[in-house]
Amino acid sequence: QSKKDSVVMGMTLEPPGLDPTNAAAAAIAEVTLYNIYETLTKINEDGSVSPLLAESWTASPDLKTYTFKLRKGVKFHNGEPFDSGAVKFSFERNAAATSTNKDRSLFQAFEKVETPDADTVVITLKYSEPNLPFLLGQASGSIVEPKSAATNVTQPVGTGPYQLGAWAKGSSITLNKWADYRNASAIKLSKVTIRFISDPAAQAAALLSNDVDAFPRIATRVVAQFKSDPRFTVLIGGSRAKTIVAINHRKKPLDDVRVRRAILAAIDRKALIDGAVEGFGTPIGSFYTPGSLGYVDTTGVNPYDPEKAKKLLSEAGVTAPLELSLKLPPPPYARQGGEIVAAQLAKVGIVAKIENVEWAQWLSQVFAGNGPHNFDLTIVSHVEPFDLVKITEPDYYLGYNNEKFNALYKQIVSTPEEAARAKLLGDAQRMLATDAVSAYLFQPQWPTVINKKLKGVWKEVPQFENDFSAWAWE
Amino acid sequence: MTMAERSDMPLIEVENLGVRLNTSRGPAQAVRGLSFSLKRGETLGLVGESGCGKSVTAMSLMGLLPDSAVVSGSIKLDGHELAGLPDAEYCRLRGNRISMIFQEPMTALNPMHTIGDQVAEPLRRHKTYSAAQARRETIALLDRVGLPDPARRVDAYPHQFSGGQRQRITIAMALACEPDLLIADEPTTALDVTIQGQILDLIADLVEERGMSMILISHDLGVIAENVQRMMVMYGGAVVESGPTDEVFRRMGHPYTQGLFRARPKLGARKGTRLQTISGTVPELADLPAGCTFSDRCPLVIDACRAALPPMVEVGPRHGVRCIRTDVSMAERVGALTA
Amino acid sequence: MSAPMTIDAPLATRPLPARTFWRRALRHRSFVLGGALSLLVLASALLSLVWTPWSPYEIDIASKLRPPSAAHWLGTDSFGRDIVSLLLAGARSTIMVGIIAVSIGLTFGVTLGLIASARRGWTEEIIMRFSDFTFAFPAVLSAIMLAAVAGPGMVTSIIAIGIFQIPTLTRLTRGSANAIWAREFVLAARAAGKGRFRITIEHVLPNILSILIVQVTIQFALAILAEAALSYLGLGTQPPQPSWGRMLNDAQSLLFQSPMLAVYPGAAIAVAVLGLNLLGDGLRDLLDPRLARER
Amino acid sequence: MTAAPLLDVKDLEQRYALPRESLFRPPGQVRALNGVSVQVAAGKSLGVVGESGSGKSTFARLVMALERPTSGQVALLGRDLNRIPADELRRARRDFQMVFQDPYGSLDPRQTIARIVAEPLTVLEGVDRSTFRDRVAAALRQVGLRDADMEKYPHEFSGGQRQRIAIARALITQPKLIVADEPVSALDVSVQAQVLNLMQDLQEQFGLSYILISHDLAVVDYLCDEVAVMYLGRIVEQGRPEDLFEHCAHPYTRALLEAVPRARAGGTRRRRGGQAIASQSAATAGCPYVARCPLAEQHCREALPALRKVGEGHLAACHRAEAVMALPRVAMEG
Amino acid sequence: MSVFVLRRLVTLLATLVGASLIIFLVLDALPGNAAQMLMGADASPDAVRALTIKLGLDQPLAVRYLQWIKGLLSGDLGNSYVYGTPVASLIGERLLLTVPLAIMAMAITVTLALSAGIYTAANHNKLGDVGVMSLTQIGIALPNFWFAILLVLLFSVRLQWLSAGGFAGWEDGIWLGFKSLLLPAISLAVVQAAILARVTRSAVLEVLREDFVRTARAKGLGRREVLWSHVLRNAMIPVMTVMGLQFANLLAGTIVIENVFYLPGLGRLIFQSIANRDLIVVRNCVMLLATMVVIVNFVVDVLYAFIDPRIKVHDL
Ligand SMILES: Nc1ncnc2c1ncn2[C@@H]1O[C@H](COP(=O)(O)OP(=O)(O)OP(=O)(O)O)[C@@H](O)[C@H]1O
Ligand SMILES: Nc1ncnc2c1ncn2[C@@H]1O[C@H](COP(=O)(O)OP(=O)(O)OP(=O)(O)O)[C@@H](O)[C@H]1O
Ligand SMILES: [Mg+2]
Ligand SMILES: [Mg+2]
Repeated sequence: QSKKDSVVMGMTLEPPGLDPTNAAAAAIAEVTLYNIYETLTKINEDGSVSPLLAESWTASPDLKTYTFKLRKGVKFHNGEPFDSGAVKFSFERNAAATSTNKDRSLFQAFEKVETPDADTVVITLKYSEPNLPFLLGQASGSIVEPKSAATNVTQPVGTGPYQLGAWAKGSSITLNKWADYRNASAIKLSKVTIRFISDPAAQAAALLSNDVDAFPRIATRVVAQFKSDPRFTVLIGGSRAKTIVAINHRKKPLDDVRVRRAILAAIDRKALIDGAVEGFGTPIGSFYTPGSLGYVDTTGVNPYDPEKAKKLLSEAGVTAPLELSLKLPPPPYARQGGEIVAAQLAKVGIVAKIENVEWAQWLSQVFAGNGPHNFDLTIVSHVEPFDLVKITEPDYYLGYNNEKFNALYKQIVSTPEEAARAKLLGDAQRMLATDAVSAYLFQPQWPTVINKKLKGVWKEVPQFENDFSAWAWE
Repeated sequence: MTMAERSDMPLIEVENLGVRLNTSRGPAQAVRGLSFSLKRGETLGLVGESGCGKSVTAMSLMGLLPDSAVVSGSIKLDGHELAGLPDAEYCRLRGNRISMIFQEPMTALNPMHTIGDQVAEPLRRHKTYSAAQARRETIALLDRVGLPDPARRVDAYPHQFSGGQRQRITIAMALACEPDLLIADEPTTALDVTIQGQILDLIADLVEERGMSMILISHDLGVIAENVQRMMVMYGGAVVESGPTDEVFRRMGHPYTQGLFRARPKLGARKGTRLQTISGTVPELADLPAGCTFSDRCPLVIDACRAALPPMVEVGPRHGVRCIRTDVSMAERVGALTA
Repeated sequence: MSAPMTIDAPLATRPLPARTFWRRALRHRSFVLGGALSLLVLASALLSLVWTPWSPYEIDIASKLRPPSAAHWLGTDSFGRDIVSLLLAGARSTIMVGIIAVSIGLTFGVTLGLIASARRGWTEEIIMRFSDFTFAFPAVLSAIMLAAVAGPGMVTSIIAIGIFQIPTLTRLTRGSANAIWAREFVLAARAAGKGRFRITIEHVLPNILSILIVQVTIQFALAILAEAALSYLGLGTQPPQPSWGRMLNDAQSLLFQSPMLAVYPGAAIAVAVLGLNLLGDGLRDLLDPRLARER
Repeated sequence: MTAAPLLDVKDLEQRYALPRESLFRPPGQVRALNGVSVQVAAGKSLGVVGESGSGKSTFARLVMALERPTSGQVALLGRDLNRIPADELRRARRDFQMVFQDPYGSLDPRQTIARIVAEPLTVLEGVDRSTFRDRVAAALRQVGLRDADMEKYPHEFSGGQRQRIAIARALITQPKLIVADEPVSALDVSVQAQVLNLMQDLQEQFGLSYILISHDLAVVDYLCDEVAVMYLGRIVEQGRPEDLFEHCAHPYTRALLEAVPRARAGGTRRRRGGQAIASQSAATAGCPYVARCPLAEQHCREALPALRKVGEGHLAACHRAEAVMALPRVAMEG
Repeated sequence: MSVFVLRRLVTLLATLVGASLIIFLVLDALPGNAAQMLMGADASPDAVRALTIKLGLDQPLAVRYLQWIKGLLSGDLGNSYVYGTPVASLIGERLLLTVPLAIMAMAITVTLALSAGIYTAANHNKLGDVGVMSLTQIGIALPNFWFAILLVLLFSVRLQWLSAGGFAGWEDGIWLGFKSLLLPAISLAVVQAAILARVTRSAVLEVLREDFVRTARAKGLGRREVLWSHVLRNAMIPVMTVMGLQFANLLAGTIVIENVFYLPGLGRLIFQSIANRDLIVVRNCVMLLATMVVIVNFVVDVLYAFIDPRIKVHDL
């Protein structure tokens, strides 16, 4: 029997197009990042940053200027050479007024992008950014080729080891190994097929019937049975995501910290994690995940205590029952978690009326920066790493707008030394926890189920990505 | 068996036929104690009001009663017992040796098949004709029953024909295999008099030509009078009078036969005359009166009538009447005729 | 014996048609079985209003996915809720969706069908094309669109299912009403001077009623299944209100782990639909004039 | 002759369009009635006989104002039924009612007898409930049914009784004219006799007029003062029954008479030649009966015969009426 | 051309125009828009605005409607907001699955239903009749998505004969595509077949009561021959009506089964496109569905005329 060199991977959602620089969907990154497109840096399994298209880099002491040395002899799929011009083009394209890049604000913070020679890029920022190498390892920083950039949505051209083979819309995407890849011999799989399966039972069935060899971020509901099945390996990885019950500070009486604390005290995180994600989560007490720089455990700030919750409510002068809306977007963590949250809140006299909404509705009604922010409570998982900055934005959906916190955040980003920054980050976490800005629930763990014989699949997933270059059959 | 012997032997012999049906009101005796025999070339008429069991009798001869029906007595065709014959064997007889023309020409034909196919069906089945042969024969048959331009119209569908034409088509179908016995169940009830005349002509011609035996069912005394040699009058499932047609019309013995005869409006009976009616209504099969089935409506009824079903009384040559008061009724009959 | 009695007896002592109907009905096997099953569902729904063994709303994660026991006769679901209680309370939404959706379908479908057959011509043509068009929106599709506008929920799904019922009932009504319009007693009514409206109300409608009743039981069953399908897509009844469709949806993802979880609501739906179908079959037989000709 | 007739029908024509098969050709037509004129005097009855499809029922529907004629007029007591406004027509309906052929089909199976019989009343006037019942009861009694029957349903009655109910419905408004389209052809001989007797009694009692449609000559003969024979949408012969049946002047009438089977001893059958049925849609120049007529001449093929007087109150539309009348009488029964 | 066909065409067009208006307005009422969806949660408002303008979503309602209709008439359905590819090809790909799936499901439905219906009618009130009819009762009562998962459990997980879902496409051979549609087709068909079997049975029983059946028997045909040669065709009219409705339903209403088997069908395209607010796709899909259903109904009416010689197309 010849050695298998192809893999079928399952994915919950289909990407809407294949250009990660102009649309936000995580599914785009899951298909393209490090496979079709490459970035200057690569974020590794453990969250560390290593060279990719950039061989090395240096930062100025104020963390405002970064100089990247590019890898030589790299070509795009269409034969065009990769050089500093492509990098400059990509970054400026992302910053343009018409850009729809999800991290446009980051690229707009670039004061200038200089290309002293073909393999050197110098980036000067408007403010100091300690995490720039990490941030440029995200899919939004993918380097594209100027001539083909416009058609990347359907005919992606990058420098990665794989090329788009076929895309049967609604069904599957096939990636074929690119023979001219600079390190082609190290790439084991010549073909990767990605199938889109959203129904949890169908996900399990596809694995069980050997239709699919690997399923990253599979629905937590179906994982249990694979743990005991010798044909499969179950990998449980952490994430940088934070699942929270967001509270709208703009609504009365939610502007009262006692009411928010009461909400937090009413929620039993442990039960919720068990019920909503089958235990695949680590409790968090603030908007920050374990394993990140300066993490402190704040879960004890607002512990589960229904009696206290009732007391807090009456202190705040709220007459029970307090009726609140709870808007739930489609993912299971929200829908199932919402049911549990509602039941737990009910016990302390808060009636949370569940309203299931689509993402489109959620975005426009709850989240949109200029939107009506029409909600009391909602459950959502924030997957962006390092997104404390959002809380400082004045029209962020939470409506927290605390000057003290904003000042603290300014201080954090302008502190180059890690230790000092870590301490300040700890303060920020504590401030968010004490103010009960949101009901912080858990950091989700992302289970991946793979065929036992498949090796090289990452356990930890710091961001949405599947690095096929490391995958191989035993 | 020589030819002479055969023609002397009755073709069909029915002995004490009884049919029990499952109606919505419980089991009912639809036919009781019916006996007759018919030689080749003989014709027999069956008269009676609607619901008296004429069609059920015909169906029992054809073996086409519903599964739930219970048949007693015997039916012999050429000496072979038909009652209880397996369906497969009966199928070989139906349409071949016994065939039937049905009451309703409008519904007796399958609306989805061409008339040619329908007429050819018995030929292809019983005579195993080829398609071409059957078609030729079908055209000839349709021509024979007087359907205009049969060669062109064999491929037409029933709805493209008038009622009279449809009835001819069913006749062609029944005659296709030159049966020994033809049962015509009210072949003209649905038609107007001019077409009725044509159809009856046609049947009579065929009976004469081919020496078939025929049972003609009708509730029109006029039709019976003109078309059959012998007749039986049925009431409530039983034969109440039977005999040669002329004899019966000359001397009607049963009060029911007389009533039927008197009740019909006669051409030339001018305005102002009253029709004589039979009082009461036709009883439901499921609750027929005890004794004589006509006793409830009979003007001559006496207690003895209700005691038991009266026996057949011979009142003339081969003329029987199932009535114990023929003395009175037949005396009265004289008066009735002159009225 | 009974003949003289019926002549002079006051009208009231004559057995009413209704009573003879019930007498025959009670002897009809599938009617009785269907009726019993339907009553069972109805009784569960009513019972759940006053009593369920456990609260169908209370979540107890610690005791989730328990096998059947003395405390929880059929075990617990993934949130630790008692299955029996959920089944009882779920009957309520199921019946509600069924009744309201079918009522919507009946009201519009029958009205349109009657108008089409009373007016014929272009009116009929337009109504029938309109009904074709409506038919292009299966309940699921209209529910998705409606949910996107008005948010998902019981009301949305009821309306979507109701709309989907309209064309079927329109077609059926028009077809059978046309047959009634061809009957001689309608001509008699016209000769008596009645207009189309009166004929429709007084003659056509009563005569197609039995056909409609039978169809309604079928439509009811379809509505229950549609509600289940919508719940599967998350568009049906919303939490915390229990419904069989939601239970099924919930169980679907745990099918490999706790298969029985999907069996209970599946069986409940089957029982309800089965009951209604048998009831419909029975009604058809009972209302068939060929079988009902009993004096 | 002098008094205005109860019913006056003039030049009634009715055409039905066949379904259109082509956009560019005019749709085909069925000429169901081709200019029928007839008068019925109060208290007198008209019988209409004819072959199936000759337009008898169409004639009945037009007289009942259930359809609008293509041309011609129907006047009842001097009022043209097709000109008067709808509500006046509705009120006028009390004067003319209809009895249908099918005693099973013409009664709504889901209504009680009381409702069925009261039907013409409910439309006509705001009668209150008690007089309502009284009138229904009276009508039922007139046709020989009992008050107790009011709450029953049609299926509880026999065919003859049902036809009585239908007659009661027609009688309840005390009409002057009853149009009966084959009222007895679906009934058994004995029941038929009961119904015919009843109709005759009612006529004597109330001075009704009937338009009686039938294909049974004997029935018409029994009940009517005058008979019209229709053939392909035309009246081909009209007159008193005794004149018509004893000295028929149209070959079609004669064919009808000859075809009637005689119920008597020694009845032998008379052979008739095969006859084609003429088309209704093609308008031919000559006599429509010419194809079936044993006496047809060249003239018959060329000119349409008009209805003309052949005797006292006896009209016929035949060029050779005299020749037909000269033929030997058709033997009558009894 | 027959007047009937013309009249049908005119009303058909009018229906579609009305339909297009309703569809457009309903979809426009959906909250949220494609730009927002594409940009995701963390996008900046002006980036979203930029995309809105790029997609032309800022134009007034009437202009967009007319643009759409103009596009429809000229055969240009525009590009999907989400995929960026032409809507026509997007829908075309889905039809390659949806139409064969509908046909397969219908074929299975008809085979099962007719055999069961005829068998039970021929054995009316016998044991076989009662047995098969009980089965159909259960068949009607099964939620089809639930049944689908059971099929997957058996045939894909346990026996591993067929894949658990997905669509293999037709390029790698008809057989592969066929195989991948087998389970979905069966799960769609079983419930429908149960309904159709009942319709068939009662239609056949109805026809068996007709006079011409007796005529055929009187010609010497056995019960079975009568059933096949005389009864069936007559029973087809009511059966066809239901079949037409079911087929229309298969074109439009298989979203749930497509979900269970992760098939790229039209239903799921609509479902996803609504979620993504890719309204240009939704509009055109729904329009196509409406057209197809109206056409299926028309075809059924014409088929009546083929089956029943009494019906001519012009008097439908
Ligand atoms: N299949 C059946 N099941 C139950 N009862 C039946 C069946 N067929 C006939 N009958 C009943 O048997 C009786 C005799 O019916 P039959 O058809 O023989 O009457 P008929 O003399 O032919 O009347 P008609 O002149 O109306 O044809 C009727 O009361 C009828 O209702
Ligand atoms: N609504 C209609 N549309 C088209 N043709 C019609 C219509 N009504 C009647 N006809 C045709 O008009 C002719 C006369 O029909 P009518 O019913 O008046 O005949 P009839 O003398 O009553 O026949 P029957 O004795 O069979 O009842 C027939 O050829 C019939 O087909
Ligand atoms: Mg009969
Ligand atoms: Mg008529």
